[in-house]
Formats: sequence, structure tokens, C-alpha cells
Amino acid sequence: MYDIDWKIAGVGGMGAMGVGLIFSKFMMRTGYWVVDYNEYNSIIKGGHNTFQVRASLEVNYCVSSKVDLLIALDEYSLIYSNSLKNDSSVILCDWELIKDKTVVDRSRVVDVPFSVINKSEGGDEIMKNIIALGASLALIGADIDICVDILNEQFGKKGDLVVEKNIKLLKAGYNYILGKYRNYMVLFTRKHGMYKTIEPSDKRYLITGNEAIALSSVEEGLGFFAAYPMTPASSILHYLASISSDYNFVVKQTEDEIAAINSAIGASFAGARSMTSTSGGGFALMTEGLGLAAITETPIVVCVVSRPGPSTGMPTWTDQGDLRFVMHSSQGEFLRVVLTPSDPEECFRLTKVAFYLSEKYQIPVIILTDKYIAEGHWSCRIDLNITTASRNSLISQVALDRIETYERYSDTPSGITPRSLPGMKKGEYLANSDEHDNYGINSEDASNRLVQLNKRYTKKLARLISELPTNKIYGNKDSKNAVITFGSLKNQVLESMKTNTNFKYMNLRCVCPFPTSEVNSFLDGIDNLFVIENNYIGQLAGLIREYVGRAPNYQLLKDDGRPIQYEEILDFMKKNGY
Amino acid sequence: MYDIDWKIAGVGGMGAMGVGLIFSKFMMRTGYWVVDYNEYNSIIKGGHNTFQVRASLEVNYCVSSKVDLLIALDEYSLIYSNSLKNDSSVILCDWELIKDKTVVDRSRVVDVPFSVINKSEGGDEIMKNIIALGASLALIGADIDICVDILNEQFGKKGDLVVEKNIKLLKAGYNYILGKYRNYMVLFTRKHGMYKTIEPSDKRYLITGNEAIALSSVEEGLGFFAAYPMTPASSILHYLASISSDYNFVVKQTEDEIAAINSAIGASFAGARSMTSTSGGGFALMTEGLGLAAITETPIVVCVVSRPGPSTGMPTWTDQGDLRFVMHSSQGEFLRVVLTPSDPEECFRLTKVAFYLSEKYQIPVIILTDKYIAEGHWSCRIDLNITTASRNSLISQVALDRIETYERYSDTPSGITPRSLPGMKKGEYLANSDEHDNYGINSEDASNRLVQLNKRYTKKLARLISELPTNKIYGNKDSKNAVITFGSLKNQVLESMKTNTNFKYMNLRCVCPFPTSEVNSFLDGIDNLFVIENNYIGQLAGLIREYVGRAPNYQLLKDDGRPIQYEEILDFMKKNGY
Amino acid sequence: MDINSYNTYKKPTWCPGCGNFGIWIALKTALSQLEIETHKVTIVFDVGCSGNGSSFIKCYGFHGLHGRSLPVAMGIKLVCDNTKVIIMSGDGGALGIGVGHFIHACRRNVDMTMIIHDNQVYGLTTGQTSPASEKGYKSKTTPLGVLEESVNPVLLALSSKCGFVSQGFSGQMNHLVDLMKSGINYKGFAFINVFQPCVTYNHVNTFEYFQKRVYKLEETDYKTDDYNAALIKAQECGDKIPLGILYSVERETYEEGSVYTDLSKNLSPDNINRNIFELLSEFE
Amino acid sequence: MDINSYNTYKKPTWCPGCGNFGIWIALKTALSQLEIETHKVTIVFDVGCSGNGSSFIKCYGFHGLHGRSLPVAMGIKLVCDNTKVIIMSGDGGALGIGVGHFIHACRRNVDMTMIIHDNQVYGLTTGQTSPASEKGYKSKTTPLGVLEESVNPVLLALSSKCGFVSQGFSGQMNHLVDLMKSGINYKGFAFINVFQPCVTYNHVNTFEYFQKRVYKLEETDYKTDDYNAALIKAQECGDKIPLGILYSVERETYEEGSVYTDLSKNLSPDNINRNIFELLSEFE
Ligand SMILES: Cc1ncc(C[n+]2csc(CCOP(=O)(O)OP(=O)(O)O)c2C)c(N)n1
Ligand SMILES: Cc1ncc(C[n+]2csc(CCOP(=O)(O)OP(=O)(O)O)c2C)c(N)n1
Ligand code: SF4
Ligand code: SF4
Ligand SMILES: [Mg+2]
Ligand SMILES: [Mg+2]
Repeated sequence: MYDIDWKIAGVGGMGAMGVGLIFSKFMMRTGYWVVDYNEYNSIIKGGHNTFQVRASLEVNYCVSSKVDLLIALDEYSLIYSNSLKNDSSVILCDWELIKDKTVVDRSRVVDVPFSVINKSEGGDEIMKNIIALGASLALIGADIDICVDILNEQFGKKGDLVVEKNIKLLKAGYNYILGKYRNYMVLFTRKHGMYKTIEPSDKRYLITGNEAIALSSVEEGLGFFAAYPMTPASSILHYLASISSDYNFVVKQTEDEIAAINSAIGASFAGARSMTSTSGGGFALMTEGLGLAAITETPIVVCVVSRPGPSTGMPTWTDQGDLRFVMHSSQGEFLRVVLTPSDPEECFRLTKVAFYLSEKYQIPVIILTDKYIAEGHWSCRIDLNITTASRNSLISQVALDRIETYERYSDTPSGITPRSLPGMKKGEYLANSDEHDNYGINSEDASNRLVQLNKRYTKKLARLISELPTNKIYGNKDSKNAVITFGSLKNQVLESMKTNTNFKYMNLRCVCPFPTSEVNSFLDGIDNLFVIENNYIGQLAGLIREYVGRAPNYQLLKDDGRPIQYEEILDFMKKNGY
Repeated sequence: MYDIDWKIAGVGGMGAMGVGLIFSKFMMRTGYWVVDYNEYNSIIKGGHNTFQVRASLEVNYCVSSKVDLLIALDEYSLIYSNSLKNDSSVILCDWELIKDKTVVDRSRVVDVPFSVINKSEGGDEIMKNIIALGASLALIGADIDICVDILNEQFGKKGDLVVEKNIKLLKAGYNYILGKYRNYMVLFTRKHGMYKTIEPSDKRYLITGNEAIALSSVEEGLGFFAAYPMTPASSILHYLASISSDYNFVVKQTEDEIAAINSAIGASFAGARSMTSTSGGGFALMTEGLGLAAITETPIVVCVVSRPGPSTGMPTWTDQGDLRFVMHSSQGEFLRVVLTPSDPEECFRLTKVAFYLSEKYQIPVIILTDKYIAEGHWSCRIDLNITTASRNSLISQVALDRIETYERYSDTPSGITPRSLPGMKKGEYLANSDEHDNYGINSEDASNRLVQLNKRYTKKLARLISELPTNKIYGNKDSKNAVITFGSLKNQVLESMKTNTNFKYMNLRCVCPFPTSEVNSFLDGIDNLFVIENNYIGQLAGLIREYVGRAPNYQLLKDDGRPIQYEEILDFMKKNGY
Repeated sequence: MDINSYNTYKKPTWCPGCGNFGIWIALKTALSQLEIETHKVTIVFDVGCSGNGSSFIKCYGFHGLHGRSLPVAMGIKLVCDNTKVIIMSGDGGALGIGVGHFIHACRRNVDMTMIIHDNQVYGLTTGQTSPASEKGYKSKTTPLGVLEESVNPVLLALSSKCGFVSQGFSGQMNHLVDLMKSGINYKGFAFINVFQPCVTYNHVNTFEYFQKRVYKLEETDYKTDDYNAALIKAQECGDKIPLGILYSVERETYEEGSVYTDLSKNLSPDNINRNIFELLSEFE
Repeated sequence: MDINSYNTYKKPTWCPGCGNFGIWIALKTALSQLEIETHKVTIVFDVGCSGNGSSFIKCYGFHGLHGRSLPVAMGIKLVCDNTKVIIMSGDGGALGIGVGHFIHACRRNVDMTMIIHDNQVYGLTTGQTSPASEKGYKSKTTPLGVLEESVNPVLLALSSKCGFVSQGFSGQMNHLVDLMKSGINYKGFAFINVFQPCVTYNHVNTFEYFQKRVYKLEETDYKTDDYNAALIKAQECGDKIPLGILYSVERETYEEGSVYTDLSKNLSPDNINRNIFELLSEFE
């Protein structure tokens, strides 16, 4: 099966990210499964960006630590030459620009004089990246027509001139290889395998986790979205803002995260499906609001896109360090759901679940992801119209008209009391952050307190538990070795399972309420438990100990801002004898 | 052994709390061990207040659910008549004011016409409470001279007239009983036991948990305290503000809790020992700051005085629902200490430990208490001058002069790097909320990240663990039944152990880092684990499962805003056969 | 409409004589005179003595977090045209912990009415200094007197471009009712600062204190549409204190500016499951 | 003092042409001209492109949380007399999320100098609308233009009783250096709003934009001690934009007001273990 690991690197502002995405899209359009991964710094220009793509004919899950083709837009980028996969792997760069010619093996280098070509073709300084893209396409033996289409779409809004310039440079890069390096191309494709365009069997989209959440929320009838910019959550806000007027919902950049969650709660109280998104630092400011939603029984969906902490930490990098934080934040005890999708496709599905559960149970639901899946693209199928249900747990005017006095917080068998919305006659009530009675009015009475706690927590939980997303078991179901992860790590584990099938595997997509019985039976009778997490202290392992009473035999942890790579998982398993 | 359970109740504004405290003090001064407990509502006047005192010759830990003497300042207060202890117990009230004379057994009532006496003695409307106090002192056979002293001290600042009026009313109440109810007094003391003044064997103070924390922080050299008012933490702020000018430290009521913790961190960065205090809702706003202290390695002590949540919840009541919240708040993972003192004496001791650990390890330390011990008084010994140490982990100017370049965050064997203070020559550095290198300068490098995590977390933890306060084992050490609690519940468990000694008992005064090995050996070989908590979901039990792998056999939980009573513990043990 | 129709089963628990009673009655009176039925008004309350009022007014009520009443109110109003939105907050909530939201609400100009119960003290937490306390004010937290200049709420509102800035006094009921009616009728963010003596904790800014100082702008030849005049008038807060409308002009509201989205279309049960097919084409 | 002595090993990472370079050089120049040594100054940075500057200036630096630079600075100054305290914040941090602290810092008047890098945009988070963005400004978060009136930082400072209110432009280095020197020398809370074009994201408020509009108050007969005149002058932010000191008067600082506590006595190693014996007597 054909596959390719392609990487471009350069100083921020050189456009590595831009053409990387075009390459991803190109590969998807021509029939491949694609996943990409990018790295950049928390500064606007300068710094160093990389964009890596893995494209293959069979389904793939994550990029590799090795590449077949490295495009180095500057000299510094040659540090990645140590990640060339094998002796058919090449480096594409402008050899003229390299001062220290000893850092790489010249024979690996396909020299494309970006600057010279750029100048001769009348390109702008920042357009070298397009030349490089064209050259790399030639090298792998691809046809560029589809890429020309993509450029047309991408730059169409910027006018014909820009489009034409880009196409010209793309072709210049492409033709340079065909002219000067045809032998190299032949060599590369002979060794690497011949690229060819495939008719994909199904419709695929190339989207990020953030885009998936945004799209799904729109489909679910999002009525109000408020957020404050924060990397790596901002693109949810950006995307929703760009379409809000066409799709008729409110998007508000608020003055801070406190206003974001409080206004979303207000809008939800008034009847709109409401969401907010942020990263850990912004979530810290939302914690008080979370409890407000809980005690007033107002639905709210909160997306938390993790980056390494503590504090400002490493804003443009990834980790899974906020698990316990989102589970336990806000004073007091209340029911909440924490969903942990593993990739954009699951982001899309679980966002629907989030809105459904939140509205039905009138509770806060958190979607916890991380920078890695929030900003990386995966080619995936999107099932439209798998919408969970229509509105839930609302009372109708007809029903209100029928009853004597409406009791918003009366105790019910399910713990769920249908809510009225402002404007409805006879539906007046008080949504109260203080403990309250059936009408919402302040109450400090001990027995009322216990009724309300029981209603809000115990009763709802009993019913909720059966509606939580279940967790699939992968791999050899009879194996005595079990691997558990949550969220984005599924990608690397599944990729590693292409090589190593010595274990069975479960990825948790809902960590709270913890799926105790599922994990229990998954772990039943095993010899070894492996827990793998992208954090420092192993929070998931703690949860498993707490809820299932089982400590891991082996733990793989990493928290340097980079995702654990699937090769690291293979090594880890091997090191421990599996 | 003589003991008495005394309670006064009335509408807010009637001064039940005021004379309750005088009674507590009186009993302590006359040689008794005293503990008191109050209840009030989250409104300023009106609502219902109660103040209950238990005084005895042997050490006591908490009030009882039963009383010997109930003072009902209004009719509503008669609802507490169902808590009379036995047939020698009496109700003191103004029978004229009681409209429904059927609610209590008239034979239990000592009728003191507060209003009539008050009018005839020229008292103010709000002074009936003093008459009641005088009457109750007579009833138990006490001498009132010492109480007169207390009134002198208490009202001295308000001028002689006020003092005299109060004394006059006190005596009027006292004499009314001696005159009209001498037989009752004789009866009461005969049945109940004779009160007598004791020369206490040691010096005792009657203080609340909040006062103990404040006093201890002053002794520890507090330099800066900032807070925003929030029940039930406010009295720390009030007390410190009242003495700051005499003891020369800064107390600042800030615009919010965010400013409180950030300014305290700033002051600590500049070298002052700094503290802030709040309750759960305010702590929610401080969570982001906690991580800032951690990553910049700036010492900070945060007091969290719990009340029932979620959200505004029940502001004037008690619970232990914020355990996991304070343990896991703020994005990312970092070392913190959570101390959970059980009473004012331990508040005093552990505040010292908090300052010591925080400064030495340059980490945030949280003191977690609850309304129950924060606002209740316990008579206790205060050891002065058990101060832990002088300043810690600071670099001197001499040392700075000696080195080439100062590296504030260089890796050291202990993980602790001595810090410089603004103004010191050659000590410049950057305290940075971003991940940083040895100088504090931004770094996104993977290997630097791991060095810093290891320094801040793993290395410090290794050393810290041996300095954490250990936990005493009470009761029958050979018992196969083990009870575990944390914080304020120790009071009720120890009180219950006066009756039931069928178990051994450990109260955790430090829950984070969790004392795994201590708890492990405590639980080694037991048959039954009992976990008792003043919350709804049993958070401590979860911690024990997580860290020790042991689930409780029996759990007693309560979260209606009231402390679990020692009688409930006795019942719970009995119900389960122990 | 009967003003008692705005009552709940719960009687007010404020201290006898508290200025909050006046505001409570004035608001009910204003609503009844404007014939705004209980289900047609949403009142968002802060936490404080003012906020305790949430239990005493029948309407769609929201008693949220301390200092956060404005964001909640904005969220409600932006999706629901169907209700009048009123914010009731203490001075501490509005001008202390929540002053950031206040600044942004002024410049945002969503159609709501904000009433500050300005007792210049933190009532519910038993009498600490508030940002509106006069310089030198002594309390438990500032036993030697507060060192900061006090916040001037009307000046702050003006400088944040609020289009309706006014001041009332809970001791002048009829005037306050009129002010509330003007504020509620104003299209945009209307701000009413109401002096509300706290008889328990604030022994400086008492009923008598205000009674002696206040005068009505309507009874002078003051013009309410002159911004610079308002900036100067707003500084009067010593021996003479102006009551009435300091400034009132027409400004485009936030909702008017965002006509491209119909803000209230998202509340019906039917609009779940939008078709996003077209949106997906970008990701092909 | 050599202005290079304020450099760290790290070169600035701002976009070429960014207005932050001007502020950076001006600050180093002002410090050097005032002969404030690197260990005698503490600079508290917000998070943002402005805050990234924390890695490029040698001093006691504190790069804290987004929007919270002022409280940190206050904490430092109230216990440490021994250092000048300067706050460097973006407009988003100072006027958006952190505007509450700004209001309170103005009325509190602690002796510190606050410099806002006012690029009217959120730089570091890649170009969203900021509270200082002009009404109608289009960005990723307001693709059809922002609907709010922009915050006017100098007007806000004035209405919050700031005693030193001024405005600079990173394109006018010498003038900015002088302003910084005046601000740092001012006894109390000095506020300097600096227009700092963001060449990457803000294509409205560019260098040319300001070059065309700014003029210097020192070159007019403007008096800096007239509060009402300042209120009016502060409103000039369209075709003409005043640079220089809009308002400067003497006010008692917070520290002067609290002389009863010697705020800086608590930093020595010796004062641990105060004797609280006397305090305990109250609890006997
Ligand atoms: C985050 C948070 N901090 C503190 C409190 C405690 N608190 C409740 S009301 C209040 C202030 C009350 O003052 P104000 O807003 O002026 O209202 P008033 O009681 O005077 O009407 C405070 C500090 C809280 N509820 N939440
Ligand atoms: C609590 C929190 N929310 C959001 C962010 C993300 N963030 C970092 S800088 C910034 C705003 C930057 O704008 P500005 O303050 O104007 O500074 P500039 O970059 O323009 O200099 C934001 C929103 C954060 N760090 N912390
Ligand atoms: S404390 Fe003051 S504001 Fe609160 S109810 Fe009493 S008088 Fe009113
Ligand atoms: S994004 Fe703007 S403010 Fe930030 S460094 Fe670049 S030009 Fe400067
Ligand atoms: Mg108030
Ligand atoms: Mg900015």
C-alpha cells in the first residue's frame, strides 16, 4: 500500500503551514487518507514552524516520527534531516542558502533554487513555499491539476492575479524537478512506490477537531456562542464568527472568559443552545460559572482545548494535563459530563452528544480535547443528520396553561424538571445560585437541601449513565494485556496496532461519569494494564485506580508539549516485553 | 464530671450570638473546656440564629445534639425543645410572648419576663439577651462576678454607660431567678450536678479557626495579606485588618479575588510572606493564580474556608465538598500542599507549617477548613514560639556577589533554587508564567521542559514528603475496624470515642500530597474501613481508593449544611454492628 | 396591573428601614405602570442584599454570581427579544468585582436597564468598604479609613459611552418610579444609580445625608443631551447631589447593529438540526 | 548607563516593523537616562506581544497572567519601596479582560507607571478585535465590523481619578522617552497610553495613520492641570490625536496614606516570629 510522510519546515511567516495544508488537501482529493500535524511557537513571526503530513491508501491515524520527504525552507530546518525514514528519503531545499554544507549528506538533497526561481517568475518573497510544494509534487510523481484547482479555491477571494501568480510558481517548482531532476523523481518513485490518483470510495473531508466541533454545534442548532480568544481554542470562535450571520446565531467575543460562560448561561436560560470554548487558563476563569449552570440546572456546553500548563505554559503545544481539573472544578459537588473525543470525526459526533445530554439533563457538559487534534487535520467521513433529537426537557405553553402553579425545581422521578423560557405565561421562576426550593426561592432548610441534591445528582446520574457514549474495544479481545488511554491518544495507539497486536485496547471517550463497569469488565482477568497519557503525573491511571481499583503495571507518560508518537508506544511495549 | 450543653436561639438581631460567646468565655474562664457552634442565615437581620455551647471539665470536642438548657428568645425558638437532653433539662423563655402555649410542656419552662424586666431596668430592646444570660447563669448555680468582668472588657470601648446598663440587666436576670426560681435552681443543680469554678491547670484561649489562622500568620511574619470579603472566610480579613497597623504588615481588601491572589503573589515575589483567604466561589477565581505561583515558584498561602456549594449555595453553613476542587484546580500539573486542620489549635499549628513549606519549596500551600471550625470557638492551648524556622530558600547579596550569573531556575538536586528579591544587585531574573529556561526566559524546548517539570515536581516532592505533617492514630490500635476522616470531622469522631472504642481512627491533616504509606500501614490487616465525610459524594473515600486501593466498607456522608453530629457517628457505627 | 402581582410567597428579609424596600416598591410600581406582565420581564440579580430581592419579585428571575449579572443579562437579551431585561446589582457587585463588565456593557449598548443599589458598602457580607465608599470611610476592612478615591458611577458610565445615565434615591419614590420607567423605555443600555441607605452598616450616607443634599435636575434648566455638561454635572457628589437624568441620547443598539442575525430565531423547538451541507464543501 | 545593559541574551521576536520595538527602545532609553539600574526596577508584563517583551529586558521581571499585571505590580510595590515598578500591558490585557483592575488602580494611586501598548488589536492571539478597536473594525471575530464603541483609555483613566494621564506614539521616540521619564518620576499612578501599530494585523491604525493625526500638547497652550479641560481633550481621537500629558496633578499616594504601616519592613530575614502574646489576651 502506498504511503508517504511529507514534511515542510521553515521560519514563521515563510508559509510552511499554508502549503502544508494544501498538500494535505491535495492528497485527500486524490484518494488518500490524510492526517497532518503542525508545530509553531507562541510568537507571530519568526520562530519555527513545521507541518507534517502522512497520506496513505489504508486508513491512517497519525504522523510518523520519520519522513520520506523533507522540505527545508531555511537552513535551521535541516535539523529534521535526522528523521529521514530510509535511504530513499530526500531533502528538498535551496542549497545556495545553506551556509554549513556539512550538516546534511549532499546526496540526500534535491536542490531547488527557490530564490532564483521566485525572482525569475516574479513571485513575492513569501511565495517560495509554493515553489517547494510544486517541486515536491513532481518528486513523488503526482499530477498537479488537482493542486491547481485547490489554489484556485484557496486564493480565489484574493483575486485572479494572486491565483495566477501562485499557479505559475507551483508549476515552476514542478517543472524544475521534471527538467532537472527527472531521474531523481524516477528514483524516488521507484524506491518509494508509485503515486497514483485513486477514486475515493466515499466522501471525505479534511477538518480539524476545532472545525468539527464548530460544524457539529451549528448542525445541532447552536443559538449562542461566546468566547474569549485563547490558543489553541480560538479557531472555534473564528470559524463560528465567520458563518454566524449566514446561519443566524449569535457569536460574541466577550471581554473575558467569565463573561463568556455567564452570557452563554444567560442565553441558555433564555432558551438558546449555548456553547463556549477556551483553553485551561480561560477555563480557570469559567469554573465559578460551571457551578452556576449546575445549581440553576441550565444546560451549557464548554469546550476545553488543552495545552501544557501550569499557567501560560506552552500555548502552542499539546498535552492532556487538564483531566482532573475539568472534572473537579468549581466549589461543591454536582453532576457534569466530560467527553474526550479522539479525532475530528469523534469531535463531530460527541459535540452532538454534548448538546443532547446537556439539554436533556440540564447540566454542564465539557468537551475536552487538546491542541494536537484541535489544530491537526484528519480526513474523515462526516455523517450528516445523525442528530440525536429535537429540544429536550422544555415545558410547553400548553402544559403551563394546564397546571396551577409551575414549580421549576420540583422533585421528579428522573430528577429532570421541564423548564420554561422567558416570555411564557405562568412559567415565571427564579434561577438561583443559592440553594433553593421548588420555585427557586432561597432555602437553607436541611431537608429541602437533601431533596435538591438528590434530584440534581443522584437521580439524574442514575438515568444518565445509560446514555453515555460507550467505549469500543480494539485489538485482540482475548489478550491478557490491556491498554487504556483517553482522548487523542487513540490515534497513536491504533497506528501502533498496525504493527503490534499483542494487546486489547480501550480508549475512553467519556471520563466523567467514569465508565466503571465497562472498564471493569475490560480489565477482568488481564495480567497487565498499560496506561498511556500525554501528561506528567498519569491522571487517567489515578482515575482507574479510584474507580476500578486497578493500578497500571506499566505507564507511558510524556508532557514535553509533543504528542506521544506511535513509535514510542511500540518501543514502550517492546521494552516491557510485549 | 460536670458538663453542660447550653443553647440560645432567637431572631437575627436579638443578640443570641453575642451572649452565646460571653457564656462560652465565662465557662472557659471558670475552668471548663468549651466548644461552641452557631447557625445563622445569609441575611443581615431576621432569619434565625442559634448559639450552642458545650462546657465540661474533661476535654470536649464538639457540641451535642441535645441540650440541658435552652434559652428561647422568641416563640419560633421553641422548635429546639425537642432536643432537650433529659428530664432535668429546662427551657428559659418569656412565657408571655409565647402565643401557642401548647407547643411545650409548661413544666419544663422557667419563665423569665424579659420584656417586663427590660422595661423596668431601662434596657434597650436588644438587651433582653443579657437578661437571659444572667438568668441562665443563676439557674446553673454560677457566680456572676467573672461574667461582669467579661462585660466590662467587652463593652468597655462603648463607654461606661453601656457597660453599666449591661451589668444591671445581667444582674436583673440573675436575681430574678434567685428570687423567684431559687427552688428551680436547686432542682436543676441537684439533678444536673453542681457547677463550680475551677482553677484551670493551664492557660487556655477561646478562639475560632479563622482567628487561629490569622494569629498564626502574624506570628509567622506575615508581610502582605489581600482578600475579598466572603462568608465564612471574612473574619480572617477583618481580624488582620484590625491589627495590621500595630503589627506593621499590609492588609488590602482588593477589588476581587483575582486581584487578591495576584497581588499576594506579587508581594511574595518582592519578598513578603503572603497569604490570601476566601471560600469556594472566590477560590474559583483564584485557580488561575495558583498555577502562576507554581510555575514562577513563588510561595503563597491560600486559605479556603468551605461552605456548601455548588455556586453561591448556602453561604453561612458548613461542608467538606471542596476537597478535590482545591487539589486539582488550575490548568496543568504542579506540586501543591493541601493542609486540613481539624480545630483552631491545629489551624494555628498548620498555618505555620503552611508558611514554612510554601517558602522553602516555593510552592502554593492551601489551608482547607470549613465554616464549622472557622466560626466556632474552641478553648485551647496555644503554644507560642514554636515557629518553624527563619526565612528559607532565599539567596543573599553576598552569595549573588560571588557568582558569575545568577540562574533563578537552574536545576538543583533538591529542585529548590534560592531566589533573589527586587533590589538585590546581580539578582535580576524573570518570573515567567510561560515555560522558561534557567533565567526565566521563554522556552518551548522539549528537553528544557522536562528538566523544569522534574525540578518543580518530582525533585521537590521527593524531599517535601518527609516534611509533611504526620497523622496520629487514635483509639484501639489493634482493632480490625478503622475509621478515617479529614479536617473538622475529627471533633465528632473523638467525642464519639468517649463512648465507643471499637475502632482505631486516623484524621488526615494533609490530604495532598496524599499520605499513602501512612494510610497504607494504618489500613494494613483491617477488616472494615469506615469513611465519614461532610459531603455528598465521598471525596476522601475516592482518594483512599486512588492512593491506597482500598474501598470503604461503610460510608457516612451528609451535606445538608450541618456538621455530622457525634451522636450520628455513634448510631452509624452501631447500625453496622460496631 | 396590581403591584402585588409581582410578589412571591416570600416576604422581604431586609433590615427594617433598609433602602432596598424603596427600590423594591419603585420597581414593582414602574413595571405595573408600564403594564409589563410578570412573564414579560427578566430580572438578573447580583449577589448581595440587593440580590436577596430575587426571592421577593415574581418574574423570570436569575440570581447569578457576584459581579456577573451583566454578562448573564446580555446573553438573555441577545437571544430573546421577547422580554424586558433589568439588572439589579449592589455597588460592590457592579463597581467592584464586576466593574469590567460594567464598562463593556456601557459601550456595548444592549437594550437593558441596569439599577445599582448604591449603599456605598458591602451589605450582605456585613459591612465592608465598597469601591463606592467615600475616601476615609471606616469599616472592618479599613479601620483607619479607606485610602482610595471612590468610584463615581455616573462619571464612569459616561466615559464608557453609556447613552442613558441617571441617578435616583430610594427615599424619593415617585421620582425613582419615573426614572425607572424612562430607563426601561430607553432603547439601549440605561443606567440608573440609586442611592440606597444601608441603615445597619453605613452610618455616613444615611437617609438624612441624602435628603439634605439631593436636588432634581428636572427642576433646573439642565439639558440632558450635552455630553460635556454631563461630565461636569456627574462630578457633583458632595454637598449637592443631582437626581434625575444626567445624559440621554439616541445611540444605535447592539441588536440594531447586528440585524444581519435575527437574534431571537434560535429559541424555537424546530430549528435544531440545521443543514450544514454547504459549509462542508470548504473542507472537501 | 548603557542602554544595552538592559538587554538579555534573547533578541526580540516581534514582527519586523512592529511598534513594540519603539516602545522597547524608548523604555530602555528612559531607564538609562534616569540612571535606574537593572536591579532597581521591576517590570510587570501582561501576556501578549507586549508581554513577550519580558524576555528581552533585563531587570526584575514578572510575566504574569493575561489581564492581571496591575494586581501583581501593586503587591510588589506595597511591600517593596526599593524598586521602581512599571507595568507593560497590551490594550487587550489592560482594557479588556483587565479593565476592572485598571479602574481600581487609577483610584488607588500606588506609585507605579503603567504603559499600554495600544495596537487596538489582539496581537499574540493572531488579530482579533480588541476593546480599543474602532467601531466597525473587521477581524476574525467581528467579520462584519465590531458593534461596540471603542474604549477611550485616557478618558477612562481620568474618570477613574488617575492623577497622571498621558499619551505617546511608538513612532515618536524622543517624545515617548520624555513621557516615560515624566511618568516614572511622577509620584503616584502614572498612565501612558502608547499607540503601537501592529503591522501584521491592524491595517487601519498604521504608522501613517498616526503620523498624519498626532500633535504634541506641549506645542499648544494646553494646561495639564485642568480636569475638565482634560476630559474634553481626551475625547479627541479622530482626525487629530493629542500626544503628551493630558493631565497631571499631585495626589496623595496610597503609600503616603498608609504611613501607619511601614510597607517595606517585612522583607528582612529577621522579622519572622513576631510576638503575638499581647494579641492573645483578647481571647482569654
Ligand atoms: C466570587 C465571590 N466573592 C465574594 C462573594 C461574597 N459576597 C457576597 S455579596 C458581596 C458584596 C455585597 O456588596 P454589594 O454588591 O454592594 O451588595 P449589597 O449587599 O451592599 O447590596 C460579597 C463580597 C461572593 N458571593 N462571590
Ligand atoms: C485567561 C486568558 N485568556 C486568554 C489568553 C490568551 N491571550 C494571550 S494574549 C491575549 C490578548 C493579546 O492582546 P493584547 O493584550 O492587546 O496584547 P498584544 O498581543 O496586542 O500586545 C490573549 C487573549 C490568556 N493568555 N489567558
Ligand atoms: S445590611 Fe444594609 S443593605 Fe443589607 S438589608 Fe440591612 S440595611 Fe439593607
Ligand atoms: S503581531 Fe503585531 S503587535 Fe505582535 S509582534 Fe507582530 S506586528 Fe507586533
Ligand atoms: Mg452595597
Ligand atoms: Mg493589543
